[in-house]
Amino acid sequence: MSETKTKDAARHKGAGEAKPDFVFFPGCSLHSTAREYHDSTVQSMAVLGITLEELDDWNCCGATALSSADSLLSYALPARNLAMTQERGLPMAVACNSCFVTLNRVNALMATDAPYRSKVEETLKAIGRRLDGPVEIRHTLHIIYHDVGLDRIREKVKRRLEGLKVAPYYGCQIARPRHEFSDPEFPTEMDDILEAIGAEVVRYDRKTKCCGGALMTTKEDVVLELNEQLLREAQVRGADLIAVCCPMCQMNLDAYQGKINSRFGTDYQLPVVYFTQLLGFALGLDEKAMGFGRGFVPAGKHLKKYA
Amino acid sequence: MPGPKIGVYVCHCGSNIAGKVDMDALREFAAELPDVVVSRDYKYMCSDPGQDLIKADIKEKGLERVVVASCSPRMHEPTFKRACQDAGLNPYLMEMANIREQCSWVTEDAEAATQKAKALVHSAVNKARHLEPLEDKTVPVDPKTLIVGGGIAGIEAALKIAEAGKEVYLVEREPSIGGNMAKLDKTFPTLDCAACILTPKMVSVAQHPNITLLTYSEVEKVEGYIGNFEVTIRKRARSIDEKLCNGCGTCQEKCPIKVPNEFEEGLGMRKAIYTPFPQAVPNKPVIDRENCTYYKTGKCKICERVCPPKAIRFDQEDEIITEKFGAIIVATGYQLFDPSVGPQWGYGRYDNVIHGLQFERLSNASGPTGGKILLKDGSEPEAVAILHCVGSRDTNYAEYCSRICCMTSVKFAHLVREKTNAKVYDLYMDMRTFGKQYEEFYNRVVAERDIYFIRGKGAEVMQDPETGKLLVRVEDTLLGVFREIPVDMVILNAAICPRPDSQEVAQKFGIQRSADGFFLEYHLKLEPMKTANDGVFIAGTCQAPKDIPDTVGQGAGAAAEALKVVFAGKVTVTPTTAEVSGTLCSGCRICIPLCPYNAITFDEAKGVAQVNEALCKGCGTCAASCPSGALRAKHFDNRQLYAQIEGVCAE
Amino acid sequence: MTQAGSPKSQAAAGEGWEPKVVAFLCNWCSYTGADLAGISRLKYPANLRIIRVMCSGRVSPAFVLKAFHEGADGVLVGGCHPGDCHYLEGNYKTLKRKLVFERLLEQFGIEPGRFRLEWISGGEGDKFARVAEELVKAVRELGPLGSTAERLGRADGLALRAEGGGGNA
Amino acid sequence: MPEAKKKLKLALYWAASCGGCEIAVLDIDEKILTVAEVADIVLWPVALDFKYKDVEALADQSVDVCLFNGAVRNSEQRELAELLRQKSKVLVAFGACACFGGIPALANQFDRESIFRRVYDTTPSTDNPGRVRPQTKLSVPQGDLHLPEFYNAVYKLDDVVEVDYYLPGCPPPPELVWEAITAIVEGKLPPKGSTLAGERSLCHTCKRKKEDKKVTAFHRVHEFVPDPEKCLLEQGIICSGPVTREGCGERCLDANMPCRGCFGPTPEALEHGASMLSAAATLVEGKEEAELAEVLDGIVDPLGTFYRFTLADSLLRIRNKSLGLEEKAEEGEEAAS
Amino acid sequence: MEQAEAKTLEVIRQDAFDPAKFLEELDAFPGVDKIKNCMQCGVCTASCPLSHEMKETPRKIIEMIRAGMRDEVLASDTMWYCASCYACTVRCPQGISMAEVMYALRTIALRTARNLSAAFYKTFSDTVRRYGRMHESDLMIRFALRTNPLSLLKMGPLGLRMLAKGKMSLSVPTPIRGAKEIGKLYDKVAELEGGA
Repeated sequence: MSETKTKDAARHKGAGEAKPDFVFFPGCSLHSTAREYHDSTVQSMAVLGITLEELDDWNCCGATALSSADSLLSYALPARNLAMTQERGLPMAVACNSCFVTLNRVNALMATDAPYRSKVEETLKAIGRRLDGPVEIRHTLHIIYHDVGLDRIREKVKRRLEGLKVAPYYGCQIARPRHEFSDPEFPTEMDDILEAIGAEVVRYDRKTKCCGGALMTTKEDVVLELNEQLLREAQVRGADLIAVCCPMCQMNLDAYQGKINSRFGTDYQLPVVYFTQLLGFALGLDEKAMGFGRGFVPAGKHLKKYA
Repeated sequence: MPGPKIGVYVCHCGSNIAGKVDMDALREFAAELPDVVVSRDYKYMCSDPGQDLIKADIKEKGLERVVVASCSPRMHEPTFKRACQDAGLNPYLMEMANIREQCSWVTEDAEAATQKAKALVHSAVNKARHLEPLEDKTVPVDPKTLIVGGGIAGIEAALKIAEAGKEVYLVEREPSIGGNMAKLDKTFPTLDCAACILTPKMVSVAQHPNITLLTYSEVEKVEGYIGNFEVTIRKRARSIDEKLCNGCGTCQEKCPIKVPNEFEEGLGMRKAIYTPFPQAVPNKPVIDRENCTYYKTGKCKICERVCPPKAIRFDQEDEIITEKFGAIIVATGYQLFDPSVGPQWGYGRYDNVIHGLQFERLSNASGPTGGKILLKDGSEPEAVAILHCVGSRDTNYAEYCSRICCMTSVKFAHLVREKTNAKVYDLYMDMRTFGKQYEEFYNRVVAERDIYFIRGKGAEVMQDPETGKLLVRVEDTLLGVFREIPVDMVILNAAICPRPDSQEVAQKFGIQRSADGFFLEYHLKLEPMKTANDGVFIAGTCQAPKDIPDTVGQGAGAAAEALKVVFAGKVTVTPTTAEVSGTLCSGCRICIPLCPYNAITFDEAKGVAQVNEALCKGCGTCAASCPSGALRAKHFDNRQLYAQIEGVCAE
Repeated sequence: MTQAGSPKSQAAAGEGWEPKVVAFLCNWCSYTGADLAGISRLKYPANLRIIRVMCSGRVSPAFVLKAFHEGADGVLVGGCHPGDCHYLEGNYKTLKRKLVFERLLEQFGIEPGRFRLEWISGGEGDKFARVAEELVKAVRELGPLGSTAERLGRADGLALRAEGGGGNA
Repeated sequence: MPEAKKKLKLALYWAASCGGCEIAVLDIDEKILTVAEVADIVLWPVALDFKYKDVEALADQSVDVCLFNGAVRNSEQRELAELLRQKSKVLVAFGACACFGGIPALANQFDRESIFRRVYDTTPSTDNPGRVRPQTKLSVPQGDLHLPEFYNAVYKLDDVVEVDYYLPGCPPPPELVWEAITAIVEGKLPPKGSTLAGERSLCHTCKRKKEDKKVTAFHRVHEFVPDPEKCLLEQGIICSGPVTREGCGERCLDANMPCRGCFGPTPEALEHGASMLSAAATLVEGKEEAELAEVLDGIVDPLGTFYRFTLADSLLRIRNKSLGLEEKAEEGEEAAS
Repeated sequence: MEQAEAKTLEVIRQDAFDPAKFLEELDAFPGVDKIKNCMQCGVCTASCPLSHEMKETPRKIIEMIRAGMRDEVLASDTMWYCASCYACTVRCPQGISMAEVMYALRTIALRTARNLSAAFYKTFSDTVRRYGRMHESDLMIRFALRTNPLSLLKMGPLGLRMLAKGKMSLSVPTPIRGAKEIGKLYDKVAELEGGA
């Protein structure tokens, strides 16, 4: 319980041992569809002095899909990752909103003494693991904002992205249902980070409106509508591109942009990149390494002038 | 040796206690306890026949102690004390067992409840055995009353007391009295304008010989107790000589500094020297030293130059007033919930999302738009949405119902229609028209053209990025359909909240707050004006959200409470104080710094501590720290409490 | 004082055991809060029995020991929130005593869960009910403590003739 | 003292105590001879060789006065207490141990098992491979050998027999001893059950200057040399004077040492330890819990400090957990360490 | 008209439903509570990005739950539209976690449901059991095979572009080392659920 509180990443340092700051839980997407998110996150955080150590032999958190399929399993599966993190004795860093919400869901249960909790603990016992109390789980966006801080970022910026108009899109599962971000509906952390690297953040009222997530598979038609609205506001507000912090959002807005254009007779050409890609790029990391090429809508033309 | 004769009286309280606790078992149990000579049960012990049972036994059976097992002593202790006294038994020889609030009402299982009741009765009987007679003492009462807060509640209370011929001090923090009501436009359900009914009262406050009005002032310290409060008041420097100033207003015209006017809820401006509004009482300006150029740079002094009677006093200093009062009425009012706390409502993000008081100012003839309902760009709205329960009835913000918003919304709907041609959408959860003529008023307005009542809580206000229109999202719950309503103006009827400094104020006056942060009345139903601090009363919205009629009523009620104190001329103070045994005290002096009332002093001659019973409030803290047991808390002494502990543990 | 091996101590050992919790509540805040719990018809275990004092500052640590001595399994002391004390600072005195007293209890082998100091205002009926619920639950899990006589009976089977300490009052 | 008068029969017994009380009797110096003149000593194990059977042989009530020092720690001491009660007209609890358990009663923080583990197993100096423990009975060819039963708790004398008078102190000061003896000899005794000392607390006779009772930090005696003129409490040293019976002659205070409470609580004190604890804790100024805790942590070992002589006279008497069965072992350990 | 009446009659015939039982069933899920406190304000509906698609709005579902209309609730499409964005949850004036309610309803429904969504969630679960992790390509292919193999063709173009971008791979995924543990976890859960 107690070890889940302190927010100072530097605490592990100085104590002599070169212990990493966080156990990093990438989640399935960051190993497949969102590799660029993975790389840009790890690399830019390294530049900012935060070392992540990937959780060994982690398993899928189950996402919201499992929560819908089997309640107990949807707690037990992520619980294994938390148990292993607790064994490692470090706080956990997560970049994927969906994993973030799912893992935190277990944390919430572990903070109570609900009978259901013991049920989950029993399943862990079956695989010879235990989890006592919640684990500190931090979203990488939160870490970069609070533990690194805007000043440190400003110092380290090599390429100020002056004049780049960015719509900050947080998605839903990062600031909800919990409240550690500045606001569950209008968080500002990403805005501030983007401004710190020189970008111009456009007003974006839909910053936490839902992209439909996994429903793209089962309810494509309506989910395309949602994404059209998201793209429209970004367009109207004059954004060059959309910055995101969730693989699901990125996939829906980017990979399906073509489909949206043909469905609604629009012609959006809005690159959808991870905020860490912009951050890393601004910190002077190689454009290639940041994987801008992996997006369906090319972002290159907006970045040329800074390279 | 045999103990004193004890009588035990078990009350059914109708079915309130008897419904859960086995009366016969309890009565018989009590009868078996040592020294108990009579044990009875009765339907209502507090009724006359009930009390007569006790009186008769005292007289006929020569009872020396009485134990009543019934409701909380906070309810009927005085009743039964009186009964004993009437029958010639010292009232402090009566002890109560609280088997209602703390037993029958809080216990599911009847058997457990009976068992607990036995323990409580045993405890009370044990204590009673060791009780000793005590005599009440009386002290004189200062005839003045202090009223804190010059809103309608405070004004009403002040006038009532003054008219009863007693002296009143009315202290108001702002430059003028009037409070929130002074900001309102029309008032439901009769639609007469707030100023028309309030201003006359404000004026008579200023003129009444029995009322000392201290505006721009704050209470700093409250000491003493009922009948004898000693209060320190800071009268902030107005920077003008009130006797000379004739309120001509020239200074305000000429002052070059403009700042947002708090009274206009940020919609209008005022000068650095100002009266908050035209009908202000007193109608004398103050200089806002934060913003005045002279105080910032040492230059300007325009007001001084233009003032005909030369009333400006830049060097004026705060005045500290200390006065004695017999009673205090706290009527510090409410603070509107800040809707920007919930960004989903768009307040603070979109120009034309405003809250209730702002609308009142817009609609008020003396307001910033001269009573026109206009958008920020000066144009007239084509559609207006009114949201109920913004912050109210919402466990994320304020769980309680603010009571007035339903009627205010209905009033707003009417006013918008009266002054514009806009369509009105009123989004409500429940329409609560609880007051006299409220339902009738609602029925009138609901029939008006282009007013649409939609049952559903306004969840969110968005803006159409293209048209710039405000989109209000709501479910029409009666149809079960989601609606997105395009409007130009949104009025958020925000919750009535405790003032941000209510904690501090509560501590200052020794009163408590309920979980919602409002001041706590002594009894929710039967003592709505009294507080835990004897002689301090509360009135108006500082106690709970209220409409004007209820506020006025409670103001008058508080006045009656205060008058009760000052007319009585004397108050009885509890004899349950601490005392020092001269033969046991060894003069270690540990107790002396413990007393917050400095009631304990050291008698150098005798070498022992002594208690000044006039100052002692009987908290007993000193007794708990006296190592040798020389300090005794009367009515709660070690022997009595040990006996109680043995009693509760025995069952 | 009950002799060792009395029916009481058997009950304590046996199945039918119900925890006894004594609550010392200050008249102005926590006692009022307890009344409010009643007025609001909140339910909490009947195991908790209330003794009214004017101020939590009146509660000598010896009262708490006396309760345990008499066979209480848990003790609650309720006072006004810091700053809200009807007698200005009685509750701070209680806090000071508690800070040393809880260590003494520890040395007497009384588990921390058996003694609780809580600030409960007159408006917090729900909090009072919750605290009562929690405390009784905790004590139930800790099991019976037994009066001093019972515990000494268990120790050496001696039936004592004289009261300890408390004899004074 | 009149010769004619038949000599008093006097018994002195030494139970669970250090023996200081025996010395205290000798401390009345030459007066001891006067005692010899007026009294025949029928039992005094420390000085003269008697056998229990000699005492058993005495007729009931034939001993005029029995000065019983020491607490009751084992079955033998209990038997003797009962025997002497039976034989004596007047039984005096002599010294803090007999009156309140005294120092030996501090062992009530541990039960028999943990004490034995400590004494017979875990102390560094112990060499006891066979883990031999005292047995109450041992059969050898010559017959059965018996040892008294070691109790789980230490008891004050009046826990096991009725006591007529209490003469507190560790040890009782010679003046009081002599006063007591003369009172007995002259038959000028106060009502039974009285304590042969003052009624007020020690502060009454303490000559130190008492001013403002406020403490900002607590100190232990070895940390600094306190001002001999000022109240020790006001200097942050825990002194049990305010709760302890007067009559000792303030030997400790004169030696610039605080009162430890060997005279036991005043008649109206609720509890020797808890009452002093309550007083001491409230001497601290301040309202911030953290700060208060810091200052009050300066009171180390509250039980040992406030109940040094009176644990067997306290409400709780004996550590609860040490009576729990299974946790015994580690309780003993933890407490011993 | 008649019909309407007949229908209402049916609805108000209390013996047709057992509200308490249904509420108990839901209470067993962690995070599902306070349903009885719902004020029917509709904030959930109005905060939901997809409520306009639903036959019954979330608010109405709560009321149906309270009426004990178990079959009707489980037959509704409401919960299948929930994208778990928690907008309703953070705004609910009574602190009801609508998202958790939706999870619970889906879980109950899945025990019997035979629809596209059901198939997806089942497939997902299987994939995770097999590899310990999720693999879009594998998931998509199995999902398609389970539901409508032709849809594979529809997915074709996007799928190919994903391959091209390296966002998808056809290589047979390798299970994590702890795959056995995952299996055990599934079994234990099955056991406990069965027990429950």
